[in-house]
Amino acid sequence: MSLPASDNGTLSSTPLNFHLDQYEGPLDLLLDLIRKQQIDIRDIPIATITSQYLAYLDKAREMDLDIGAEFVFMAATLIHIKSRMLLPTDPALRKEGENGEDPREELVQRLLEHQRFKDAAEMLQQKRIIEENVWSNPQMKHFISEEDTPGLDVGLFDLIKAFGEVLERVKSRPVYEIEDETVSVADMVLHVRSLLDEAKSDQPVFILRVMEQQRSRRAMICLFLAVLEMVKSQSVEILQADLFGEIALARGERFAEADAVPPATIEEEYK
Amino acid sequence: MGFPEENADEQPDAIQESFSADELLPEEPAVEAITMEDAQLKAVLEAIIYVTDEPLSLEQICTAIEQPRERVIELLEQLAADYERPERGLSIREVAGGFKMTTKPEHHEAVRRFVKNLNPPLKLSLPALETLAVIAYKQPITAPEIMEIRGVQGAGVLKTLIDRKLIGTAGRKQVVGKPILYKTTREFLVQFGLKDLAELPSLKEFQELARFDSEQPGASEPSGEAPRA
Amino acid sequence: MGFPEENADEQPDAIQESFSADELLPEEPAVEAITMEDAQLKAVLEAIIYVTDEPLSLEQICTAIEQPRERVIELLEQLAADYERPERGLSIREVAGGFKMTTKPEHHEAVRRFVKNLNPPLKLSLPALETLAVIAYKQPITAPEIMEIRGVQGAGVLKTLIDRKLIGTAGRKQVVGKPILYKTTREFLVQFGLKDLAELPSLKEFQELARFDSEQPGASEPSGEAPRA
Repeated sequence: MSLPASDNGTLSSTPLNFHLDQYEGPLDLLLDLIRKQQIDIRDIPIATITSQYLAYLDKAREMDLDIGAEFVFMAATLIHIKSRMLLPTDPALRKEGENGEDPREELVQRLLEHQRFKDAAEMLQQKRIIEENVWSNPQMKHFISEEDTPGLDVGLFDLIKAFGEVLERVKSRPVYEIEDETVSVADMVLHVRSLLDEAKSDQPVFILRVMEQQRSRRAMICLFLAVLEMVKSQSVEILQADLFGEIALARGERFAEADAVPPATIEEEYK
Repeated sequence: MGFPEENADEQPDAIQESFSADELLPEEPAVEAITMEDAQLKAVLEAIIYVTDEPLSLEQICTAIEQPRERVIELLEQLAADYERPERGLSIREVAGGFKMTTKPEHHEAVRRFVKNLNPPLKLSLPALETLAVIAYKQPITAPEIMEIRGVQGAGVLKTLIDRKLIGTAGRKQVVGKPILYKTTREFLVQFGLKDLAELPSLKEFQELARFDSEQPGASEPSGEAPRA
Repeated sequence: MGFPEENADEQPDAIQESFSADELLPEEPAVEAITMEDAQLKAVLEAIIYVTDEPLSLEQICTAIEQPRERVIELLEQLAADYERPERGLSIREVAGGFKMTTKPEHHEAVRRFVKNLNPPLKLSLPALETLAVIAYKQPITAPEIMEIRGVQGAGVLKTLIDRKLIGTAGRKQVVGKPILYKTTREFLVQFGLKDLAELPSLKEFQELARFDSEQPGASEPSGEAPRA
């Protein structure tokens, strides 16, 4: 292989035009060295390539670039191959096969495979370019009835993503926690109000579920009394969809009037 | 096999297949030439009418294909006539001062039926998706616990998920009020292409993916960005 | 005058005109019979392919128009061939195991101006495309295996590919650590306009190309960037 730029290892002293951060991995770098110098991939001048590769690593270090462990590992591999190439071939081995195994073979195979995937990536890119130049204008919307509510097209990773987001939210949520031992009926009135505020106007808040979230007897009693107060003042209504069904709260006629049940008054009454 | 004869005469166009043999078709349909240039123009005309939702005005078309008005009208008439043939399910109609592609009304019923029977991909609202996610990873779990984790009320979505057969009940929790426990179903596994629940990716795995992904927002800019054409 | 002769010959031979009609019309277009019923079916076929947003599978079509498979295939072939003619601006293509109507790429310049919602460019970096290629050819495959082949550390751009719905999971590999297996999705086929995975050229074909490339003088690019298409 005649290389105009190469005269046996001194090439490493000629700084190649590296963009130091452009290589995704050592295979990328090696392929680029090979391609730039029009080297036959099946007959790599391993000494030259090794010194160029090491020069690259040096340069990267000079520039304080983060060199991944895989680059260092490849350097070791190259040096190892180079040393095996330098060893005189065992005459005994030569009798058996033609040349014995080429120490470069495994590396060549990996490089070839890497090149194939680069080519495959390029092929995909070209296919994508075609797709970016054609358009479709489906008219499904005219034939879908109103009641089919649109939603997300959901896959497995949407599920885990949603779960992650919920957990994130838990972390960042300001905790509206009532100190159990100091909780008052007035606190609970506010709590129930806020629950009804959060709920959509047509969605009931089930008493039982709110009750379950309370962590002390005192809190439960306060909640119960608060609900009674709010019913009395017509800020909430009690609903029961069917006999023995869950009891729910809904906004009452005077829900909007924030002071229908002035907290201070209640506070007084229950002292 | 009788295709009505009169249709043959209506067709002004050479390229359409006229059908039928000797006996059935004594009157030779008039054959009209179409030049390569006309073909190109008609093709572009068809494509732009297809992609545009709003009716395309004559002026817009003239500008687009750089042709005089008369030529465009002629081409449009040819195109519309091609579409009127009974074996075409679409038509190009003049509405509101422009040209628009639509399905032919006589096939609306068939199309509507078809669309209705399409198996839609699993679609869920965001609250439903979140609720399903919480159930999938924390099952069995009660409604109050789900609300606690999600930090919002949302009894409605449980019913949606049950209706879709994605979740089912798993007995009751032995606490005050004996709330119902929910779990995911077999249908859930089928929908998400899972053999069993162990195949669900863990949150840790997911976060690792994000961490290693150099192209995720926040991560360093990847090198060698692919050129765009 | 003169619509190119070969177009006439392409028409399947239903009932060929057996006599040469006229001196003036040496290139008689081959005449094809179409029954009223076929016309109806083709019309409905065209209408439903036009309206649906996802590629329609043969099975869906068979069910919709209540016709046996062979008949539907025949009709689809006819329809697709009609659309392939140069004076048509649309085409019916087989994508992701189904049939889909799109504009033809050769008219992209004219069409682009009329498209409101331009296809968002997929914006995948070269490393992302390479990872996608590895998954496409080696699926199902785990993240460590992908790293091994690509000779890089880190799971790379998997999350980006997941977010774009180009890859999904395919269970877990039964080895230590039970790593997640990845595969390409239907959306991958749609986005890259592939009929199915078998349509991908074999890796061996790339090897031939690679060897050829390395012998090309001046084929080298001074950087690791993707060769421009």
